[in-house]
Amino acid sequence: MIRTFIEILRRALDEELERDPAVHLLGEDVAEGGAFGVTRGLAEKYGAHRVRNTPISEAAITGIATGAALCGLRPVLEIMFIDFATLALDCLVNQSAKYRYMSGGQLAVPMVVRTQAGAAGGAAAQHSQSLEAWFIHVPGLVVVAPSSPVEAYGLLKSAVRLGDPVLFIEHKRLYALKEALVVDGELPQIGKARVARVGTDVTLIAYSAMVRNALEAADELSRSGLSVEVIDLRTLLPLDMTTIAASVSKTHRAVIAHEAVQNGGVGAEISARIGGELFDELDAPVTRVACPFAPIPFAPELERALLPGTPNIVRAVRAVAGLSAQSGE
Amino acid sequence: MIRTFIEILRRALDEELERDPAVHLLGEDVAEGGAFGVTRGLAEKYGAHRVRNTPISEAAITGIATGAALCGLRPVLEIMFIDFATLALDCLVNQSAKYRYMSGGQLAVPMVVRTQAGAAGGAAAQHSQSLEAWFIHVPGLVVVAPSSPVEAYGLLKSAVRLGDPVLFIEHKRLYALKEALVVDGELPQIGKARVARVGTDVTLIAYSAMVRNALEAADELSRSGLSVEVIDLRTLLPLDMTTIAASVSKTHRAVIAHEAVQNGGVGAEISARIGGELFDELDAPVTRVACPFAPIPFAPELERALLPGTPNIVRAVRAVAGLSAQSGE
Amino acid sequence: MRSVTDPAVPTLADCKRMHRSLCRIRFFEGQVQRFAAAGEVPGFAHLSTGQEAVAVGVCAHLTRDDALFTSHRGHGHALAKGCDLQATFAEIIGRESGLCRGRGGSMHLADATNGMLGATGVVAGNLPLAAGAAWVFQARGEITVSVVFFGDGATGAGVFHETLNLAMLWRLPLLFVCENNGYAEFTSREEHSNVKQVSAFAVPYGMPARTIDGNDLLAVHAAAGEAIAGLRRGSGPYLLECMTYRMAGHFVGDAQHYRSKQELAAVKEKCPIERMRRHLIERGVKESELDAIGEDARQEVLQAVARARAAPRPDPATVLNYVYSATSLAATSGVIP
Amino acid sequence: MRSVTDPAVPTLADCKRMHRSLCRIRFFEGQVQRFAAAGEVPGFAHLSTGQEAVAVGVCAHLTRDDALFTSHRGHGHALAKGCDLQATFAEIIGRESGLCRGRGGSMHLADATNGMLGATGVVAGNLPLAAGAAWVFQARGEITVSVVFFGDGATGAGVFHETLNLAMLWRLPLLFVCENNGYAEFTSREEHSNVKQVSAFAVPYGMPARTIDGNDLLAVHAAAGEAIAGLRRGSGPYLLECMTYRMAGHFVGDAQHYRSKQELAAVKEKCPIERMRRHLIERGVKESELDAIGEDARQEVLQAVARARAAPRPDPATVLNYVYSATSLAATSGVIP
Ligand SMILES: Cc1ncc(C[n+]2csc(CCOP(=O)(O)OP(=O)(O)O)c2C)c(N)n1
Ligand SMILES: Cc1ncc(C[n+]2csc(CCOP(=O)(O)OP(=O)(O)O)c2C)c(N)n1
Ligand SMILES: [Mg+2]
Ligand SMILES: [Mg+2]
Repeated sequence: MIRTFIEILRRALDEELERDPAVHLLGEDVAEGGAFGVTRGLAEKYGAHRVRNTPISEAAITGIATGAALCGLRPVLEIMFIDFATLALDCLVNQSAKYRYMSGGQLAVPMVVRTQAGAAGGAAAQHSQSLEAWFIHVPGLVVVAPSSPVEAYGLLKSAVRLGDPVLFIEHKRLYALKEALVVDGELPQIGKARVARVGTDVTLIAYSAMVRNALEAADELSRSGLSVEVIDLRTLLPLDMTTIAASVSKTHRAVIAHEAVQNGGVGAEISARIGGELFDELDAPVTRVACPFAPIPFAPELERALLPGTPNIVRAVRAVAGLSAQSGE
Repeated sequence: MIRTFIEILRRALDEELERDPAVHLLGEDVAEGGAFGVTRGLAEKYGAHRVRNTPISEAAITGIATGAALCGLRPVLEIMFIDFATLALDCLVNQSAKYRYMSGGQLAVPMVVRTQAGAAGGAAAQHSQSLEAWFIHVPGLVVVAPSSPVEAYGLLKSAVRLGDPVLFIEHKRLYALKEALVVDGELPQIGKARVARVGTDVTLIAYSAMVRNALEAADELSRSGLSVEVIDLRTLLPLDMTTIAASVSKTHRAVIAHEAVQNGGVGAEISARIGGELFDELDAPVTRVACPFAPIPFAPELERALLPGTPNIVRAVRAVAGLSAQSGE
Repeated sequence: MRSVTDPAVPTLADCKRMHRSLCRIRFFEGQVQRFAAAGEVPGFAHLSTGQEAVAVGVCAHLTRDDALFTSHRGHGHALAKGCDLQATFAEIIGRESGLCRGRGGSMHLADATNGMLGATGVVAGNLPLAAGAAWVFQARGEITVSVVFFGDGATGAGVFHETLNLAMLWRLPLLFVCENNGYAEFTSREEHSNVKQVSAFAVPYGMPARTIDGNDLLAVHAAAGEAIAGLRRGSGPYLLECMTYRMAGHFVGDAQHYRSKQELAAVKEKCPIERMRRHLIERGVKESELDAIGEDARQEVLQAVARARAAPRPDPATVLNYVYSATSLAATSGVIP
Repeated sequence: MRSVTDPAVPTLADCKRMHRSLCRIRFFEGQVQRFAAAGEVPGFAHLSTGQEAVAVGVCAHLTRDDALFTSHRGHGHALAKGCDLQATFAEIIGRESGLCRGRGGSMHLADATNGMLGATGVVAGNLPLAAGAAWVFQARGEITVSVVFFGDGATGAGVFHETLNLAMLWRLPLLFVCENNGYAEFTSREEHSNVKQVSAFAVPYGMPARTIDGNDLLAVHAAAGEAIAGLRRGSGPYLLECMTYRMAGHFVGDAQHYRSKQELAAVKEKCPIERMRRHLIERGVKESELDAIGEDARQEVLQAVARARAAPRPDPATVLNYVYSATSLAATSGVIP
């Protein structure tokens, strides 16, 4: 049946709690459902002991999840906004990500850090960031960014079962989104991208909420006769270059779209990989569609002006395909 | 006269403390000279009040420096290892970097965060990282990474006089390095790169300690008749694309070298910019020389095996120039 | 150093003025709630309804030179510190005439000219910044002080404790004002900590601290006056815990499932405005005069809100302004990065 | 739940055994110092010389099932918890036979099979991890406990306070052991905090805490025994502050300008080994027997060190091992990223 992104996340967590007694949830207000209601009802079902409220102590709760993972639990920690992952970073980067390596393979940290990111509706500078690029720069971490409710369902369950610390990024713009969930038992493999739309002229790479804009843009561009292949990365670390290479070798043109600021963003890495590994395949410069270099402003018209959207993608793809900026000429 | 990197940093700080009473130093053990002796003697000269020891409270001291900067001080904060900047990140990213923007231009945070980075001598996973890439992804910050004692002198003084929060990254491998300091009064402009060696065949871009390896490589390659232009970026944010573009338009080949892990590193952004803006100029793929994707191991032979060095650069440049990997054939 | 005079007991006139500020904040938050519900307030709006006495009682002792930092729940603090009604409301609805030209919003109110140095959306995030401001005043030998407002939930954050330690170690002129409203979002104090009174956290540091009834304006005024006079005399930091109650939800739209009917019913007795009203009547002030004061404040708010709503929206073309200083931009011909 | 027996007063045999462990650690650190000076120890080596009694007195009450976490100054803790001498020294000089195959080094000792769950180079970094381990034991209804060693400087870090709050709120079986040696690097306790006794930080939380003479092995043994028995009974966390003294520099090579001649001269009286020796002699043990115990421990250390130094170095070709689990690598045919 039709479910929102939030409901489908809840179902995935519910099923994992049911499946494996080692799975525990913790975070601020999670027993009350969390700030966005994702965990609503789970404390009642599994006990306040397995769905545990915490104080506002991002550093300590990340450490607690890490220590618990070392001892055999499978903690799923909620960091309410990725903006506050800054407070969890010491533990995530210096401890969680490095434990396996520093211990010479003796110890592992199988945990998931669910967090919520992106700009929408005037959440402003400290509640709207897209900081995933920091985490793909950290050996030992896995970074997942689902693009839809159905994607989130499988990816979250796979993340909970993985043996490494996973940052699972949920975009606030997707939370209210509804989809029909058909469970076929097959869980997606972390590290594999998905071709969301097959095309031949330009490869359009996106992740998280931007995949929807990419598909919108592809639709619109098809009307000007342009066949765009859309890749939903799903996992940002590890990056699935195999899928990207297969597509770019076919289209010889690539555009990368994300909401994070362009400078030092995930798009930079992907562009560098394509430019470095597929140089002879390229008929046009790899182009990035991303946020200009500024904090997210509060006023709606400023937020709108800053954030990249479908029109930016359409323009970029047309340029890469050698068409004039205006469509339908 | 000849001075070490540490002595020259001390002199720059001494002169700035002398010049402007608003300049204050703070950090762990700074009154004792700090872990590396950079600030030795300054507390005796300017008082424990202007060169202030702090507890091990990276979050609070970064906030204190930020609040002090808001009220007219020019704080120079020392974060002993960039690995611990993780603990300062919330304030740096959510407050210091955004204050000017969030206040609509009313308030500014003119401060310098001096920190020490890089791998050397078995400092291991938590004391060896190169995390500059995180900071170039944050609008509002300025990131400086000097490549030599003389460079550090001018860049640090310029940083102290700037109106924005600056992350000033000192590589531990450079600390003992000696150079003659000739003060001509002209301070370098933050945001301008430097052509460290003129060449015609390949553009080799580096920063911090890696500039020395780049120059070494250029020397060696000149013996195989290859003329390499070496660019010392000096400032990673803002990035001086003008200097890069001028060079690449001449050489049509670019290699970027840094110590940080390649994935999501600063080299990704530079490669993406070159590939995007100078596509038609390129005769070869932009190549990155960087650290493979692992934490820094403790054992010397593992550390050596992991870290990129002059031979890696030589190989990369030769490949980009279309020469066989082995030199002197 | 200017000599510091002890805070005078408020005269009847002072009390009426302060009562008026309470009403002003209450009506202001009412308007925020109203227009938030109507979709005119972007983002998250956290109301200070029910906590007005803390803002008014503390700020009564501050000049515009004194620094004030606050949290996500800072509308009342900004108004009490002297921020313009129109500019504050305009900021909250994202207009160019707003305190921060519409760039900051409800959680990032700042007004440099009034010593309102900023609100933050990061719980406990402003505590060390307030210490930094206090450090500057101390370094300059000024009698100016720094004040930071924060909630009880902020005591779970490590930086609160780091700042207590530094403030005491450096003897900073910093007033910590905790508005203990018993909740952090939807979670009650008991689930956040074993420590009932926030003032207890000051004890290990030997920092003077008090817990008072934060809904009693006169109690807040007296305690804050004494604490701030001490700060101005250089006696070091002080932690003032004000027990209060958030009469509205955590943010506009919070369904408050976590609160029982009885609890919500009991709200009215707690109301600091009702209590101040009773106090003034006991001192012989006529109901009618109080109604007039309230009505006058209401009109002032309504007019400011009307002006704010009529104010121009920011020009999208200016979205990249205010990111860097001119000096930083110089080298790059204005293009960063 | 197994029943918990009260810790017995150590017999003379126990005391001799513990005296031997003190000597073992002292000689071990001596070897680290020696080979560090000779350039055979990469990185920073922080010695626990002078602080041995805390490690031995606390770990005497732990089984290998109990979890132990420590700091950058953890050699003694690792040995007291049962880590192999050769493997520990081999780790510190970066050999493949080291506890962590030479990947971790002095600041990152870990030995899963002995419940030594890790040291960290981040001050206070391991406190919440220890709480996480305690949470697991509690969740499983085990009588196992978690112990974390940290220095007095760690109390400046916010996460220490966050962890105190959580440990008490959740009543975790967690023993906080602070080795208060009066210094954080080159800066004395007075310059770090206004709070003299670290145990004072436990008070607001209502957490039981004690400050004891950490150089008196029997005092440590008694206090730790009582605290740990309480933890096993489910009475919640405990903070034990052990006053001690770092007889060596902060790290090997520290010139210690910050310490006066007199202070350094006074070190010998503080020495926990001298004191234990005096105690045993008072109890009638012969000097010669104690010398023999010391010599025996010394030989054991020397042989282990010799084996470690003869052990093979890690193969550079394996440098990318142990970064990810097999499942994470599966999708990417072993190439990450
Ligand atoms: C570091 C951080 N973590 C989490 C949040 C989400 N959050 C916003 S307000 C709040 C509760 C704050 O409670 P309290 O400090 O008591 O202030 P109150 O809302 O009661 O005024 C939380 C958890 C945040 N803003 N910052
Ligand atoms: C977060 C962090 N900040 C700074 C440092 C650098 N540092 C290493 S040890 C040390 C002093 C620690 O003092 P204490 O906790 O008392 O332990 P001790 O060395 O006295 O055993 C410092 C500041 C660090 N390792 N981690
Ligand atoms: Mg509260
Ligand atoms: Mg110490």
